[in-house]
Amino acid sequence: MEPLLEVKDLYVSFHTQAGVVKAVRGVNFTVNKGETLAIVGESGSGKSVTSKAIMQLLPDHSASYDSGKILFDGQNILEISDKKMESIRGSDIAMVFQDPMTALNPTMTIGKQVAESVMRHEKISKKAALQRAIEILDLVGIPEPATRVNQYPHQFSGGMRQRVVIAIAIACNPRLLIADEPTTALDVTIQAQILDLLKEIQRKTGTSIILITHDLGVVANMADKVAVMYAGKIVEEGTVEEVFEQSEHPYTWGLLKSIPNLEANEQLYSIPGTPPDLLSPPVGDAFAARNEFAMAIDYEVQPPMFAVSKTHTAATWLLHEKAPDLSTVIQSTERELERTKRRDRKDFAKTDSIIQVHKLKKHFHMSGNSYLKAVDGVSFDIRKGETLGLVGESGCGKSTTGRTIMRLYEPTGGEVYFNGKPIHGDLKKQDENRIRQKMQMIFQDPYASLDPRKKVIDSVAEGIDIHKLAASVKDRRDIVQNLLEIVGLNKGFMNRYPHEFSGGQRQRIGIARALAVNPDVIIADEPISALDVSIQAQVVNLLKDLQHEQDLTYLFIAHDISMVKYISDRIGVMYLGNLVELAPTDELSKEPLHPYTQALLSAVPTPNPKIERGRERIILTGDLPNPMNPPTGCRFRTRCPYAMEKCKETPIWKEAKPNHFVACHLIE
Amino acid sequence: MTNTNLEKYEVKETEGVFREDSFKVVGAKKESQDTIARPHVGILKESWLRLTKNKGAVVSLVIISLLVLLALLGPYMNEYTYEQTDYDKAFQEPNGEHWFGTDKFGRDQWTRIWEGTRISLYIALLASVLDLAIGVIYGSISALVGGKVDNIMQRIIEVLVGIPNLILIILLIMLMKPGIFTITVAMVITGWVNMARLVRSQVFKLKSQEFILASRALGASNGRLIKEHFIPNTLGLIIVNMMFTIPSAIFTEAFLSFIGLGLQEPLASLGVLINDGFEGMRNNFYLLLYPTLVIVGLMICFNLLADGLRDALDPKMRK
Amino acid sequence: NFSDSSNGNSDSKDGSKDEKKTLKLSLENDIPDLNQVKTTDGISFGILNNIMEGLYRLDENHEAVPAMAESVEISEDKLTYTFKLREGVKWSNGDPVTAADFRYSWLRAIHPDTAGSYAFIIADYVKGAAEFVEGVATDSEVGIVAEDDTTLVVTLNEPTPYFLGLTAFVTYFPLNEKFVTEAGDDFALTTENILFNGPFTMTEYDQAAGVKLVKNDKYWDKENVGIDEVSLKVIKENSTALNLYEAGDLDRVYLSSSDIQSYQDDKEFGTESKFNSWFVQFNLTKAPFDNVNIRKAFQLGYDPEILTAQILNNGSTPASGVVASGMAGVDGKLFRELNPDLVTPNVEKAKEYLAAGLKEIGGTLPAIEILTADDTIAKDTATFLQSEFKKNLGVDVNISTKPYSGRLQAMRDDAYQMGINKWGADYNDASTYMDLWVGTPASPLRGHYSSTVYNDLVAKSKSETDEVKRMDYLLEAEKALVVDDAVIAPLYDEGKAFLQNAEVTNFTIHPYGAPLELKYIKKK
Amino acid sequence: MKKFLAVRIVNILVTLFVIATVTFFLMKLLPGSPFDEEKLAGLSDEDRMEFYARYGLDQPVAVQYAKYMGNLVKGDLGISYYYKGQQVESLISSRIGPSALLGAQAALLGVSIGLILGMIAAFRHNTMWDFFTMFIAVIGVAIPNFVFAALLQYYVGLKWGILPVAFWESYDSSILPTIALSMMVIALIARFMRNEMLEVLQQDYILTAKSKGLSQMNVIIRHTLRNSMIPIITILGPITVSLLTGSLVIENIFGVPGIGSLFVDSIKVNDYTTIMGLTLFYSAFYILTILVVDLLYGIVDPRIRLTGSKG
Ligand SMILES: Nc1ncnc2c1ncn2[C@@H]1O[C@H](COP(=O)(O)OP(=O)(O)OP(=O)(O)O)[C@@H](O)[C@H]1O
Ligand SMILES: Nc1ncnc2c1ncn2[C@@H]1O[C@H](COP(=O)(O)OP(=O)(O)OP(=O)(O)O)[C@@H](O)[C@H]1O
Ligand SMILES: [Mg+2]
Ligand SMILES: [Mg+2]
Repeated sequence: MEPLLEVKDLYVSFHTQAGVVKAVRGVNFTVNKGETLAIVGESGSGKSVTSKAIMQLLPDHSASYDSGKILFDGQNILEISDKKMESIRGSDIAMVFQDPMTALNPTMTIGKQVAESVMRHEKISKKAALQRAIEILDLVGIPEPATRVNQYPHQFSGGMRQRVVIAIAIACNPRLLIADEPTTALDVTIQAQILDLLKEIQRKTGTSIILITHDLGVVANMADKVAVMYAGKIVEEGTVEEVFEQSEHPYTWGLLKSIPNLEANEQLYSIPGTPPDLLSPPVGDAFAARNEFAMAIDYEVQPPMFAVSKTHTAATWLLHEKAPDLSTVIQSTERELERTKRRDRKDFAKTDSIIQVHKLKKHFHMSGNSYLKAVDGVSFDIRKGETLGLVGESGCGKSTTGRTIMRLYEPTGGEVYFNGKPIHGDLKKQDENRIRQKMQMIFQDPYASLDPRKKVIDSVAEGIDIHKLAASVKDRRDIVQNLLEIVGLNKGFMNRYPHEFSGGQRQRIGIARALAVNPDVIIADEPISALDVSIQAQVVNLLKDLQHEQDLTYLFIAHDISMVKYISDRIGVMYLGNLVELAPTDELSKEPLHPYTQALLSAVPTPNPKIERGRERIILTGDLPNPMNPPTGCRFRTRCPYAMEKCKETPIWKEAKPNHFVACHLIE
Repeated sequence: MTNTNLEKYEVKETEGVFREDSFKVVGAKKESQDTIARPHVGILKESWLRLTKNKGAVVSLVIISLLVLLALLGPYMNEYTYEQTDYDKAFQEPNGEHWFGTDKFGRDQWTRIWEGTRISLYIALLASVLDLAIGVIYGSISALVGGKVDNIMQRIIEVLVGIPNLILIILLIMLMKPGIFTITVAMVITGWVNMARLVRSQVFKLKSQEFILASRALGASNGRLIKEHFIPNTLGLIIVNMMFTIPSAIFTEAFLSFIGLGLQEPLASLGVLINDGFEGMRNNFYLLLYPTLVIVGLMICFNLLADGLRDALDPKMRK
Repeated sequence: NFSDSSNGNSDSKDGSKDEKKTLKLSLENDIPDLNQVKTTDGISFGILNNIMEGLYRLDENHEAVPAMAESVEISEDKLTYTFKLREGVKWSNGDPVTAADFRYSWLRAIHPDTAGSYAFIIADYVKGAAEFVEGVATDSEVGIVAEDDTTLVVTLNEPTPYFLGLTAFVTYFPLNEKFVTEAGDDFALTTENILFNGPFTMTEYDQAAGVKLVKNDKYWDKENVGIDEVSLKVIKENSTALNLYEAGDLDRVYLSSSDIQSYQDDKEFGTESKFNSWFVQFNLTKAPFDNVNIRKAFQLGYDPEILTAQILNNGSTPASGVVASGMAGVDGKLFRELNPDLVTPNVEKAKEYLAAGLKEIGGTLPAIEILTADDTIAKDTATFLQSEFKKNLGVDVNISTKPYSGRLQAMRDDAYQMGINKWGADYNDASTYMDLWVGTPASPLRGHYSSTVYNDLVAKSKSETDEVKRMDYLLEAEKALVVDDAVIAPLYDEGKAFLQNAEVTNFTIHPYGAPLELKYIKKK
Repeated sequence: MKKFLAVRIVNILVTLFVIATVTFFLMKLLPGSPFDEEKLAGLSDEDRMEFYARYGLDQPVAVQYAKYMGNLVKGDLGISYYYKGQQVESLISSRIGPSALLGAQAALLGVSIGLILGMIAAFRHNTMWDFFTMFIAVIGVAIPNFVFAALLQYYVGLKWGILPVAFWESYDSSILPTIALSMMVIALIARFMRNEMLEVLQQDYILTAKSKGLSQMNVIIRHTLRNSMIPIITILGPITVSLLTGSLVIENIFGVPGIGSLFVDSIKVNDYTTIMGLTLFYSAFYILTILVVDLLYGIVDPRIRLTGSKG
């Protein structure tokens, strides 16, 4: 196989006021033609920075390439002219950026944004380029692409935007596609579509793909090779099977161990400690401080890459010939490793509800007389101390439901009660204030939800300031420090600004902010989507512990069904503004009643390459119908494999079994 | 396990790298990374630190301080006072006795210019304060509350702009004595309108952003939103706009003085001196040149400083 | 919409013999109105004076000489004037100019429906006119009779020795009734809607841009009109006019005081003066100027010579009384020659007066403010006075600047202590000034001055038929006003400095009435 | 959209009505009258009132107001007191031409140069380019435009003889005043553009644009321009109004028969009808510009939606 891209000993650092952040510290990898390399690793380990370095898109004024080479087709990208680089971008190397919400120009039509790239590299007419754009959009599964090309990004849901970003990247059949968390924002069904699409493209055009993701299931599904990054270095590289089954680096072990087991009922494992601050990376192995098998040398000398096989390398002194045989060591630490038994799921059926939502509606006024019915008559209650999971396709109204409960949107109709008292409509100032402290929200888009001009300490402490929870400046700082530690961030991050963080780090800042006011209820909108599994586990454990200690109640909105299943006591499934099924977690996973729920569950990828390769799943055809003009009757009927004549009537919300609600004509 | 080193990543096994106990498992270290990398400094102090790294801004700050000092002390640096006339010495080019020459009354320009700078600096300060105290607040509230309130507030601005200023100003002369105070009142009436509209447009843009929602969710009041989020995020624009309000206020003052509302002879501001100098620019160019130089100097420094400030307050701009 | 007039420059370049003689002048402001009965401003007057003509016209020496009229007979009691019109005088449309045209125009000027603010200049003199204005008399009762096409008989209230000069004034110009009625509301708004009988006709007219005049070939005296074409363009900015002059685009330009210095020795430099007297009006009812000694102190406490020579430097001449120095007196002597040196600056005496006055008012002066308009000359004058009072009398005076109408209003509202004021003569006789202070009742605008002695003198001058005696009364009146009562403090007679193309000669600016006179100009 | 426009038009009419009313009463408080008061000074108070009566100015202000508004509804702005006999409508329309031409040219020139300078400064942030551009921008506001005008006139017109010194005779006459007028616009636009561009350049979608391989130029033109436009449009509104309605000083300096000095003059001479006419003209123009600006917001940034009353 011919190498297409070789990254050799790449060092990248950021010059910030506090000092030099050494984000990438000697990264080496090779991507061959037609191959998919997955990069996984700690959030903040330098995955995005590395990929931006390949694109030469790091901010000029603060980033510096300290040493190393990036050879693309034998040509060192770091040395070629701007002009040359421009012609490589888009046509030879294309990239899908991590954050789809901000990656599209808000004032340019989708069609133009896609066509632009085609026009730049293929020198074809505007009209032809637009035609191509429509084809590509169709390819990535945007419904009615011919009309959609004239719309603007804000008229697209998050998932659709993600697909547009992918469309832009693949528009010119690049030889290398770098996809930075391409499916993080997507629900599992669409994720499955996208991954299939990428594979399809690869098969047709022989594109090489660098896939950055924290979802090991996706890795198992897609990748040929995996590189594991930690603290700016690649610590292990090998074929999927090698990494998943014979991993050598303790960090990889930790990662794999952190994956929630769909069936298991125990506390999630997470790697203890916090990742190192890259301002002053440790001298030896960066992972040493969190590595229970660390040896003295790990604190002194950086380990080299040891070859395990032709394709498998790992950077850990454990592979040195003088290293002790781990089997003995593992024995001695067995006790520590042993996973604590998870608490049993409580039966919340009899508990009082803390939040009651009754026929909640939120319609957004569009132009003229048209309304977008984002939430259209949703009723459920959340009981004290429970976790209610909310899942559903992107754009189905999960966030809107959460936000309307939070009083961030004025409901169009329906009622919301908190502890039995209505909290919809006008409230007295003090009541409002009280609710604001009692109910908190973790926002879906971590970057956008942080004021770019505020330091982390001030963002996190905002609630503390508002509700005057800190006695002194020092007190305030201590609280923030403590919170950062809780969410697995370095205390030193306190004085940094949001743009200086990686996606996952930002998400944790958002969590810390919500926790700061000691709320009773937290509406967590995708709180862990951008985190690597270990930190996901850490956060989930944290949420669980807090719930246990403080009797917290969660509304947990997420795409990642396995995580939702793990954390939730009950799960609600939404489709196009309606709740279609609501049941206790175990019941739902064992016996999903609604066809949509069934499809959703089947699409969840598992972090096992062997299973993933051969798996069949129910792939829903078509896209989410236009929420401005939803189908009559059962809204799912346009995509339902079992749709029948009767489905043209609106199904009623009924309790099919005790505590198991569903709205489907199939269930009588 | 086959522990073979790849040639590519060869370790130099030099003497001393490995010790006896190098490969003894010692386990994780809990406290090893608990260092706070960046000392906590207040946002103001940090911005100040960043500002001082900007050469242009520092030089500007020094020059502004110098000009302010001259405005305070300049008039006392020679024996003339600003109103002292000497008809035999009218229209003297700058010389050893009159450093900036004399005007048609034989008054010492040096003294008059620094006296005038003092007044113009006051006007600049006033304009900035108005911009900030009324314009920014008005604009933010209008955009933030939105709906009917916004509608009414915008109509009020339209009415204020629509009524001819000059009429109001002449009426003011009738009502009160001309002077600094009257100028102040005249400027209060409409001096802040542009700022209000600009801030409003910006706040509209920011209003629906996620981080504002996040702050709302935490229970932030409108006042807090304005103070903590809208103003900091609009600051670039505010500063840029102020760089226009200031000179235009200085010249508005000159115009007001010219039609008798403002300063009364023999007091003069820089704007008035420039107006006067303009009349004689063909033959006594120095009368126009020096006050213009002072004002241009001041404005360039203000701008460099403001740019520095803007960058210093924008965390993304920093090096 | 650019006016498509060709540039005047090209004509002068190809020096062919019978080339048109053109003159390029500027106007300092817009032309508000060419409707002669309503207009009030100097610019409109100046244009009208050259496109129309009254019974008399002022000559190069500002004396009234017969124009539309060939001759006049004045009755013994000096109350009846019988004008004989010139044969064959014509409007620009070919119609003859008749006595009826004058009657129509004059009646129109005083008719309540059509009159403007200059109605008084007819109504004050012509018999029955005031009653006509009030509406109590019909037009047949007014002393204006057109006996035939060429004979106009005018009856006056009082002997008015300067009446012939008045007939040269714009308000006294004729109008053709038929034409005016046809033009209706559009009268005098465009070149087509106005008839000419003066030395020039107007071919272009734009209020904001200016006018173009062309020699009138129907004019009775066209042989003596030296210029074929005149353009008058609105240029409000002094420095622009100067640039244009230097570029050869103007033949004459007024200089602002700061430019005078450097052109003073040019041969193109000149000055002209107007019957425009500047003076300080004291308010006799406001402390401290209710005290005559203090008024005198302030009157003597500065030297206007310094002001005119050092600061204004524009041809203005220091004044020693209120009547403009160039104003006619009697027997070929000027008024000022008969009444010289009413006020001569004297700091010592001023201090004495001040001391005396202070004693009388009990020791201290209240805060004093001097009211002035907002134009440069007025402001400079105020600044000068302020510094002189400080220097010479040790008195601090504040300046209060107001816009034109604001100053006037403040004075009318009695809200001033002393104000810088000016008066421009409408005709060449001292009574144009002396009438102002005949306060019955006393006017705050005139400092509440009301003196029986003064009023008596002025009244006597009105009915006196003997010229010398009449003049004596007026001379006495000025003395009473300025010296005895010190109601005003004289400043200067306004002058203007200009540069003028050396090829242009006989340029005449009348010091009163309608200033601009193009008829006599010659150009090489 | 239709509803939005309808609501706005009603709003505009109400605002204009308020402006007209307030201005009318304030104007009546101005000292003096539209006549040559110095000449009228000789008259007794009684005679003066009689004189005013000929123009209906003796009546109570409220009655005058009612009459004026009555005529206004019929579209009659009345006859000027100063430019006697002139209908105010025709007075304005005869003067607006040159001002509008100059204003439009200056706006065009100023905006295009300003945009270019602003972009250069942003792209070459903290370099000599940036400094030079901002220096020009500062000069543009710190030196009053009449000084520029005078210098241009003196050198370009008189000394070098390239263009006419003044007068309004051919197209050439409009060049110098246009340049003088545009200085301020250049300065403003350049400053605001630079600021906005710096902001926009940090956005993620700029990275996306770059990742398509677009050249710097294309990134600027296609992606940053439109996104930087909101503040530019906001300030452009008032600028256009003040440019198109003429600049007193520049018109005076270049002898342009425009509308600039009319406003100031009419207030000075208490030309009531002209004041009112110009006020209404000016404010209607201003308010319409703001409406256009608001509509432009929606066009420039599709996220900003127009609604009737809710924001
Ligand atoms: N502009 C910047 N200035 C300073 N530090 C930065 C900047 N961008 C990234 N970093 C730092 O560089 C490190 C690597 O960031 P990067 O975005 O590559 O992480 P990542 O591996 O993509 O993480 P995630 O999975 O959370 O997205 C992080 O510690 C981050 O704080
Ligand atoms: N402020 C808004 N104005 C107009 N439409 C909106 C607004 N917010 C959300 N929507 C629309 O409402 C629908 C539901 O959006 P919502 O954000 O609740 O979806 P979601 O279930 O959270 O999706 P995702 O998983 O992609 O976050 C979408 O079609 C979206 O386009
Ligand atoms: Mg990343
Ligand atoms: Mg969402």
